[in-house]
Amino acid sequence: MSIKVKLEVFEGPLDLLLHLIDKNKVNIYDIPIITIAEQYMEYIQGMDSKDLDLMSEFLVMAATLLNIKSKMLLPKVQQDDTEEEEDPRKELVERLLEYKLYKYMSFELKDKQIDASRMLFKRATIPEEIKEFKEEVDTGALLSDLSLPKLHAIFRSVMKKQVDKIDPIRSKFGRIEKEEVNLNEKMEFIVNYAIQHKKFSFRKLLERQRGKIEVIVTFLGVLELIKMGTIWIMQEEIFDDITITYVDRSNEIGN
Amino acid sequence: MEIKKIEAQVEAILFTMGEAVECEKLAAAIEHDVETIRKIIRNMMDRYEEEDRGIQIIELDGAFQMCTKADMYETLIRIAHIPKKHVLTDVLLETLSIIAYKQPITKIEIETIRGVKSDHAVNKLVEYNLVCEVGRLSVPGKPILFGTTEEFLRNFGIQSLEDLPMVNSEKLEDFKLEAEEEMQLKLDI
Amino acid sequence: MEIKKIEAQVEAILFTMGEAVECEKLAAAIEHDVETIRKIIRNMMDRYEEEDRGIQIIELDGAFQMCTKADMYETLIRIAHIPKKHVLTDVLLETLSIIAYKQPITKIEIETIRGVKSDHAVNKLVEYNLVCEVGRLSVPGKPILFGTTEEFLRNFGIQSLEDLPMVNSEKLEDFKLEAEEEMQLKLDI
Repeated sequence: MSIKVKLEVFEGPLDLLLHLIDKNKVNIYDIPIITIAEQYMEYIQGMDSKDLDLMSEFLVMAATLLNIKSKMLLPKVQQDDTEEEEDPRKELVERLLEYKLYKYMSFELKDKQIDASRMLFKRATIPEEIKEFKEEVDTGALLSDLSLPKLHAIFRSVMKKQVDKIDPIRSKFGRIEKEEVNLNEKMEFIVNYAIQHKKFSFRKLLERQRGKIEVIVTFLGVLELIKMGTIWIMQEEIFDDITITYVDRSNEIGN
Repeated sequence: MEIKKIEAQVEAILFTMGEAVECEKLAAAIEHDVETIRKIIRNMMDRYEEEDRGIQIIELDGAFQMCTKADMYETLIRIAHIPKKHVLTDVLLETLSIIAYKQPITKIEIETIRGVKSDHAVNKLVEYNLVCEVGRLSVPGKPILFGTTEEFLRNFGIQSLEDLPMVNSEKLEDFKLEAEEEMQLKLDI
Repeated sequence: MEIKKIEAQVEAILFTMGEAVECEKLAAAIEHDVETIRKIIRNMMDRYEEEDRGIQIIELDGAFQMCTKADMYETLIRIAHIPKKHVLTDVLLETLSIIAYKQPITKIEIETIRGVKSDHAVNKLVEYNLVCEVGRLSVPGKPILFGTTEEFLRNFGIQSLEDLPMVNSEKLEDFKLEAEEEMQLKLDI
């Protein structure tokens, strides 16, 4: 006996099993495991097996079903001791029951949600006077636990943490803000260079710079001058040299 | 007289804040003890309920919030902007009900019950602020424990977790007994 | 009876909207004529006024709005400001100590030392009037230079920044050596 299972989407193997049990009108506590297992296999053969994750979960259940089936087919060994033989379906039934319970509760919740959605709330409307009310911060109270030695200790521990964190390579890079090269001076230099050359290569400009820091500051200067509209730049291709052109404003402004 | 004044303060606070306000905060603002305030508010809740009012006060996990009564909905949709509620698919509802009833619970436990991976469902519920991390299980890997939020209570009109629709445990026990009996019968054949 | 129901609807609408609602709109939502609604609301206004309530209905240019009564302000201020207990957290202390010893200092420099974004901490210290803007650095972007306030000095009973406990001199020597090495390195590039 096989029942055509419409290719519905089931949330998981338990969902599918419950569906089959329901469809066959059989008792969940006495599942005709052979029939159900067959139908289950039939269903998963029709499944879109592209979703491997989901598929594997269905397959695990298939293996469980086959395992139960084989256990049930084995002739029962009459045991002498009092130990009762356990129904191989027991664990599965428990899982199905638990799953069914939560599924049922989820419908109860759904009803609750529909009822609750009919109650409307209100956003906060705090009057301006209250919103703008700023409590005086009592600095004294704020600092009451803080003493100068404590503040000092905190500072020391912060600095120590920083020293511990220093990267042996990066730390040798130096810091831009301490640099002797002055950005304004560098910008002045670039402007003069630009007035002289009108149109020139960015690479050439950089080649005139001594050291990394100067290169960086020159680059910053170029960016700043572009922003100010003193120069404009053009690059044909990515990674190509950049051509810088001086924008002569002396005529428009009329000095 | 004194009580009237406290009630007025409660009303003003709940109206202004719009959100759920903890009883402790209310008490601190009104400068009165928490238990008295709680009693007064519960009294107000009853009165709002009995009187033909358009608004009511609800309790959410020890906090109080003012909202409209459900039967005002028809009138309100004609004028108010009704915030879009997230539509919960069956998958999400199923996952949510497992979390609600078994909290605190790990993702693995949820997946064991559902029989499928539940990352997506749990993430969506967290995104909708219906579920949140409530701690970590102290086993290797420290898996996250999930529980429901205040938003969940509000969304489902539930005062506290004790007010969740009952899992009919008696019924469940009956089922189990029945099943066992049946099995017993089978084995006896 | 009918009037009671309309009053409830008015209450629900004014509550949900929180802003002024024109009488015409109210009437349309309640599906009643404007004049009756206006009369009913004015009647409600009187009642809200007489009763010891925390909220009231006000009329603004033919529109109605629900709001708190003015004498509730003190209570509301208390509730609105309860969560703002001012405390100097560890993060704030750390940031304050850096500013105190390295002033004038930019936010970027603070962040370099702390290794994390410090906007919030700096803003809080400014709000607490412990730190203020003392100038701008003349580099692109003109970043703000922060320093400590007079209030800060006053609270520690110190005259000037020179009275801050020194970073111990041995350590300072180390720093100096380090700095010189760095300079040397730079010149070598």
